Amino acid sequence: MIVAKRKPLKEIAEMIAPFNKIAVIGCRSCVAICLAGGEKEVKMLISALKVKNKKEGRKQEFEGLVVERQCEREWVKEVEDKILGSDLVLSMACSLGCQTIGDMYPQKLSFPGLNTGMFGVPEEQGVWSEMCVGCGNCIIHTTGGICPISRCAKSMLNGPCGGSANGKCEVNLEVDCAWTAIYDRLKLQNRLDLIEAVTPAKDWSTSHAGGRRVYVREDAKLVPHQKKGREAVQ
Amino acid sequence: MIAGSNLEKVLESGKFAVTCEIGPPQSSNPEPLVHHARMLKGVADAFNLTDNQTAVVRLSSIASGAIILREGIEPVIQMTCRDRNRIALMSDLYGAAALGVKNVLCLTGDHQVFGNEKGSKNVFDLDSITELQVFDALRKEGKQPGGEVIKDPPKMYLGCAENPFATPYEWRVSRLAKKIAAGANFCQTQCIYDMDMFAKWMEGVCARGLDKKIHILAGIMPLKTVGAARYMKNKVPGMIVPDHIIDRMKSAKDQKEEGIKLCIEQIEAFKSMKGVHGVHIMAVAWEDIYPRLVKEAGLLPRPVL
Amino acid sequence: MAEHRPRVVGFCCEKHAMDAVVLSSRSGRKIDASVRLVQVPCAGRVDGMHILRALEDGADAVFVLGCLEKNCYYDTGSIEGRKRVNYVKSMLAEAGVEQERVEMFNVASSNAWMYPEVVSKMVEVAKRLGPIGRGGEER
Amino acid sequence: MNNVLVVGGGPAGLAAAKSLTDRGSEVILVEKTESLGGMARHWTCKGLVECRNCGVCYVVDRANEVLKDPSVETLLLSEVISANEEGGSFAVRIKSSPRYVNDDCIGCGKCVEVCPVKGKAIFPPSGNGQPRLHWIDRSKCLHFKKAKCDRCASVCPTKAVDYEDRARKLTRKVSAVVYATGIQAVEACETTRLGCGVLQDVISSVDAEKMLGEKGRLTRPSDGKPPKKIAVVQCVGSRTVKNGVEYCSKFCCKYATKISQLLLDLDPEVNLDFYFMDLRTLYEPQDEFKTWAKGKKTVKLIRSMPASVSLGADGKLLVRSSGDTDLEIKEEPYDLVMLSVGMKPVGASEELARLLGIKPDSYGFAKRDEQLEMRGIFVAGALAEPMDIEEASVRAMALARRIARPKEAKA
Amino acid sequence: MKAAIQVVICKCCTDVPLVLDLSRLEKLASDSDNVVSVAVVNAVCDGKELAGIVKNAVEKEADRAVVLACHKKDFSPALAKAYKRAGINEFLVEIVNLREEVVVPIKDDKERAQAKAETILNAALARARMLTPLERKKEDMRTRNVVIIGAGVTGQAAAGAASESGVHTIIIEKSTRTVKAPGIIMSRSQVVGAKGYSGNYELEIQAGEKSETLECAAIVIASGGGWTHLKGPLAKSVKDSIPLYELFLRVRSGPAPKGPIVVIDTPDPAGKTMKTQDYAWAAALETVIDLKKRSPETVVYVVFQEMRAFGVSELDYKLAAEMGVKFVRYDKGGFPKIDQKDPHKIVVKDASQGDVLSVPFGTLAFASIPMNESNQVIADALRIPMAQDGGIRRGSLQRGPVSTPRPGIFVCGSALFPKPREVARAEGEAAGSLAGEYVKGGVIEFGGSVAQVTAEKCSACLTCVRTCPYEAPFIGAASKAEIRTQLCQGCGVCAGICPSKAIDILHYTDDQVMEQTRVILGGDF
Repeated sequence: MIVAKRKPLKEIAEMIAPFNKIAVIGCRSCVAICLAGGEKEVKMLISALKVKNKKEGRKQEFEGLVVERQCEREWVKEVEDKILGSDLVLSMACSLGCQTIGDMYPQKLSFPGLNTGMFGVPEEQGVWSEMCVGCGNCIIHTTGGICPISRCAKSMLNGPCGGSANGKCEVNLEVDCAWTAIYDRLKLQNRLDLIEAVTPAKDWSTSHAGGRRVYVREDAKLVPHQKKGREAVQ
Repeated sequence: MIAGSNLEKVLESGKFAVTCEIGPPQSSNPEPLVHHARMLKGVADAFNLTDNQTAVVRLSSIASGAIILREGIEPVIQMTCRDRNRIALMSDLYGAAALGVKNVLCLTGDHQVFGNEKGSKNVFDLDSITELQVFDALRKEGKQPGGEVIKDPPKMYLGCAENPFATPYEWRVSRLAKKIAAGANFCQTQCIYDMDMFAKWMEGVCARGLDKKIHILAGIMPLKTVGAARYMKNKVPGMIVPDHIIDRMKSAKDQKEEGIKLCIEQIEAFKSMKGVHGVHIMAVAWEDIYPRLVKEAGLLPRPVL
Repeated sequence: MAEHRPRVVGFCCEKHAMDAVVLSSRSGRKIDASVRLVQVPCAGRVDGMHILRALEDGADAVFVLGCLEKNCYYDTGSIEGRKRVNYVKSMLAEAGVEQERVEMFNVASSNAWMYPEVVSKMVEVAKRLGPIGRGGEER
Repeated sequence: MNNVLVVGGGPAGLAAAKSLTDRGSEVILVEKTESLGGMARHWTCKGLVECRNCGVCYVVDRANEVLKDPSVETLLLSEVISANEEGGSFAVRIKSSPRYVNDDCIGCGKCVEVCPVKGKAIFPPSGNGQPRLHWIDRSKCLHFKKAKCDRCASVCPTKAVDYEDRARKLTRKVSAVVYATGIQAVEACETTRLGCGVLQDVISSVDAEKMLGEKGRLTRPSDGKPPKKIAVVQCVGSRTVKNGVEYCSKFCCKYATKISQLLLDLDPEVNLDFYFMDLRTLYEPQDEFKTWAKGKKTVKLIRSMPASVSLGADGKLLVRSSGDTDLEIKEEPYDLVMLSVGMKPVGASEELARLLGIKPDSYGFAKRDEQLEMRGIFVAGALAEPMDIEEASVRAMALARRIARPKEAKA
Repeated sequence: MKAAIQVVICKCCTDVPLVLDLSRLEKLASDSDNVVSVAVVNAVCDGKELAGIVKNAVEKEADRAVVLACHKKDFSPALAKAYKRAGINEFLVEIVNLREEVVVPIKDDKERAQAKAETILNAALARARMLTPLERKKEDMRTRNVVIIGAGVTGQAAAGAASESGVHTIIIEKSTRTVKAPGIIMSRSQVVGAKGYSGNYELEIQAGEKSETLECAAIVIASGGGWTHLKGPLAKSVKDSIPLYELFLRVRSGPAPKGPIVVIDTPDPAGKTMKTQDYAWAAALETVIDLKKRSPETVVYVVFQEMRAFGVSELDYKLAAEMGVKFVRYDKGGFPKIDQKDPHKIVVKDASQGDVLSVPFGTLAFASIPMNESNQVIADALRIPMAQDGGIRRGSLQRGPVSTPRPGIFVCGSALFPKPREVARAEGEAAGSLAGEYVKGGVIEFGGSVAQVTAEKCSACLTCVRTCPYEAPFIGAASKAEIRTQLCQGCGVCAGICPSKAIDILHYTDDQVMEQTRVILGGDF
């Protein structure tokens, strides 16, 4: 899932300082699950901001909302009036949600309340770690199911580098060396031959390097004839 | 002959090669390089010029190479994948060749967090091995990975590094094999303090007959103080410094001298070690020690071929 | 207006904490009148939101009173409670509001002196720091 | 009929009463003093943030449960004066002394303030004893002398003082007797060499427990200042031939180590030296206390029995002792010395015990006795042998089951 | 339905009026919304008066009540019962502790005490308006089985005690030993899994090769300690060491143990896997004394870290010393080792004298007990917490000295930590009878103030599942969190942490708690 983290209150406060009517909008999917932008965090943020304002003798109006998935227009639409009724939207979703609102209401300001971090998994309650960078061309079937691109600091395809000591990464001794992990896993599965050969230079064109990616499913896409209202003519 | 570099000649002729490392200055002033070049003429068969080592910004390795070439000594250009994608790497390779450089050492590169530009974005489009592969394809068929075939491909003598002291140890021989397969002609190892462990690695290398396919230059780094030794042991990941070395440095009355003695003993050992075809000396910020080291190790004069 | 009277709210677990409150009272101990307790089944029920809301609604200081850790009736409740309180403290710090306004305390049913001490500690904090910002007068 | 007489309202008595009523018996609980909780009611909870399993709260909780329990008749300030065995059951006569304070008491303590008697004649229940009702000691109270003093009555906000309260004699028929008269501290003052009773700032562990339980702090009796350097001395009055008892009182190490930890929690600055012969911490087989002590710079464990405590300059206490292994004598100054006193059983030699046929050993312990139990007489708690709160409670629970079990199962 | 509140003000036998102006409280109450009746009584804890106010509530058609009195615990059961009989839901009776929270501790400042009383009354009214009726549910236990894990001293005692409550006892024993104890005994069996909740558990039992399921209502863990073989460093070098009880038997009934004899605790520097059996010393001392009595010439050493001769066994300690038993204390510095040259010599540094001894031995007995490894299997199977040292972790003492955090699962004996036989037996009996009494009734009560999920809010993030100490929440077929009400204890940890605010604790919902706080802070201080 997408893992995000609340921006420091100070930064948020500075961001929203000039505005009076603020709609704080959370999201019930990824960011709720990683305890960053669910209803609870929205409510706590508002409370904390109000306390801060109280301390500084400032007045701001907050409205807390949560949508099912902020990255989808239909869900955002449900709170349209609140958005239009506010001076500023503080999105407590990942930047996808924040941008979706921005795209839907270009005249409105939509600010990010979270820092969107990574595609990660919960290692345990309260601990998340990165597992994928979305390179658009998955090869983990050849690396024992461990992604070297996201889990190796140098995204090596023929690791481990010379900095791997005791199975840890030189860049952060807390973190496991992805390539040592790959080696151990393949050894366990008796598939070391997979990395005996040189893995050639990766084709990054499927990744962000190839420009903003747009995936299309023609069979799912609606043709103008299927569309309703103004969408049909646009 | 692939590139016809001096280093290549020495190694192919079966002589015991010597390479030394020169760190380019942290400025645009070429003087230090010129100074070293003059001082070190005839001390080694070729000199490595590091590429922003430990991610500290320095005068570019290719420019440095060109400068010492002018002084009449042979460079080994180090090229890391940290700061350049394959386009930049190839174009720099062409440029280096055009300037008369004949040896290139392919490295992945230290992560930027160790350097003085922690906020920079790394590239790592390639890693050391794919870099070798790309350069090898270029020199052989002038073929770029994108498919483009060029005229007058650069003729380069390709080197790699390997660290026998990084985990998983049992994979390190295979990794060398990969580098050979990718086109490496010579290999300069991580600096060695644990001779037994290195010997074990070499056995593995020879057992797979890799010593026939690549020239291994054993890495040596003279220690100035016991503090340096301790730092290597504790702070540098993938570096093993046995306690007896530390004790020896500690108990020595002149640690500097002891460090030098140690190096010379090591070189002696390497001379007779199966599969070791030379040494690569890295005296970081201590370049003026090279002449003495090489002399006392009985490696002078250097062959002229 | 009259000098400000400290406003302290305490979230108090029904188990040991409440017993301790009662014991302290029954052993003739006096407490400051500035404290109002809100009973919860367990310190683990307290949500950071409740604490922040209390501050928002005009509390000068808020405390959570639970069982001793490792003797919590609900096993892990008072540990959870402490974690929540610490998270709120960190938020307050980010917001530039005094952290001491929020505290977690643990007490056993047989401890008569702790509650009065908790009260005087929090009342002292409330007196020292006064209402949060000018919001104080708006009540 | 399944009535049980429980003699003694300490941990064992309470646990027994509680589990008996759980199993449907009616209980008459007779406690000599003014409140329930036994020795444990004087004791302090040893935890500040984390529980240290001292078990004190458990006793207080039980006491409250028992007081609320409709099937327990709790008689405080009472004594069993006779028990006649007749055909598998006992006719017991109980003398219940007047308290002179009724349930309206809210424990505000105004009465104590105004009581003119030196050392007072009206008292709150000691420690955490339950119920929290004050009581008057007739022998001291002036009302019952010529003076006819009634100050406490006149200030009592709830008019809870009742001089008309009268002693009562009750007779009850019970099928079994639980005898749990418990323990008392070995009088530490017998060991004057350690300054107890001579030097003000040498206190017994019982004093320490009381002080901590009341104020949550230890202070020097002499000047009321918080001590910065404390010595804890183990095995005072235990494991000794003269000035005490020969056996090991078992739980001193437990409470003393936990008190030490509490003191450090309350004030991390405090320096604490722990003098002991063997460290017999209960339920800490891996020497958790030693590990804890190692982690604290301010705590020293000294395996040695101090020879003497004497008064030094500026009111400091000088503890003479031979060091851990080296045998040279050292003298160390302290602000406060706590003597961990041992325990001795009480009540096994009382008339009632004799009537029931309970035979104490030379130390006054009354071991579990199958014959007695067949007759329906059960000895519970530390009267049987030294034990801590937890063990006393658990054993009492087990014993309650033996009482309540159907007759045929007993045979 | 519109709330109709009855307010009851208890004088707590004349306490309250001393400090508070009741008429003002009465007025405040009667002027508040939804209040249909205000009654002032002398003591709600008095049966007659209670009957009176309940009658009044019914007459005034109140559907809920706010009672200002004293400590809930002291009278709420009776109160709840009375109102319930009159058809007023027990969860709609809100109790305010006027006495211990206001009157007594603040009686010297009447004005502020009054203010506080009035605020908390208002808050209580606000809360009362929001309360909803709740029901405690009942469920029959499908069986009257009490499963006892372990057939040792403790287990047998537990079985005996439980059986007396007229329940069926089933002992699950890992070994092949057969014992005399009431009920069925399944030997060579182990509990490997459990479904359900206290009252209706379904255990998965591995009996030899075949596995079967067993329904039960309560469980007593009496797995005991592991009197197995010597572990730790010494084990490697010593071949023929025997546990203490073995020595005990040999002394009693032969073959006479070969001298010299060394009794030693477990020198395990890690101290992790082994526990020095505190009480083993009592037995050890008895044994060596017995031995000395029989053959005074045999040389006997007792090597230990800490001589835990508790209670009266201190006297044996003395006696043994007088009889010539040599006691050697070592400390963490100088763990005993086996002499490299002579495998029948122990080298140990005497901590009190400081010199190194070389002690020859013919028999080496160890007075120590490892934690039972099967504790882990049991804890995994029943999903209950363990202590770091490998014992089963006891729950809060408030639940009793032989209870796990889970109601209906009891633990006793050396499964907690090493115990002497008598204590272990006592604990077994205690746990057994508690289990028996629990099952006897045959009915489990649950529900009421428990967790409740608002499905449409739930993101199925598993936070509640991971955090709940009782594993009451689970992700149901609809991929939304659901609560196994029978497991829920109503602590609210889940509600407090749910990132989507999808869980609430009935009777302590966020709204109720925050409204109460809001009203309190709206009032005077």
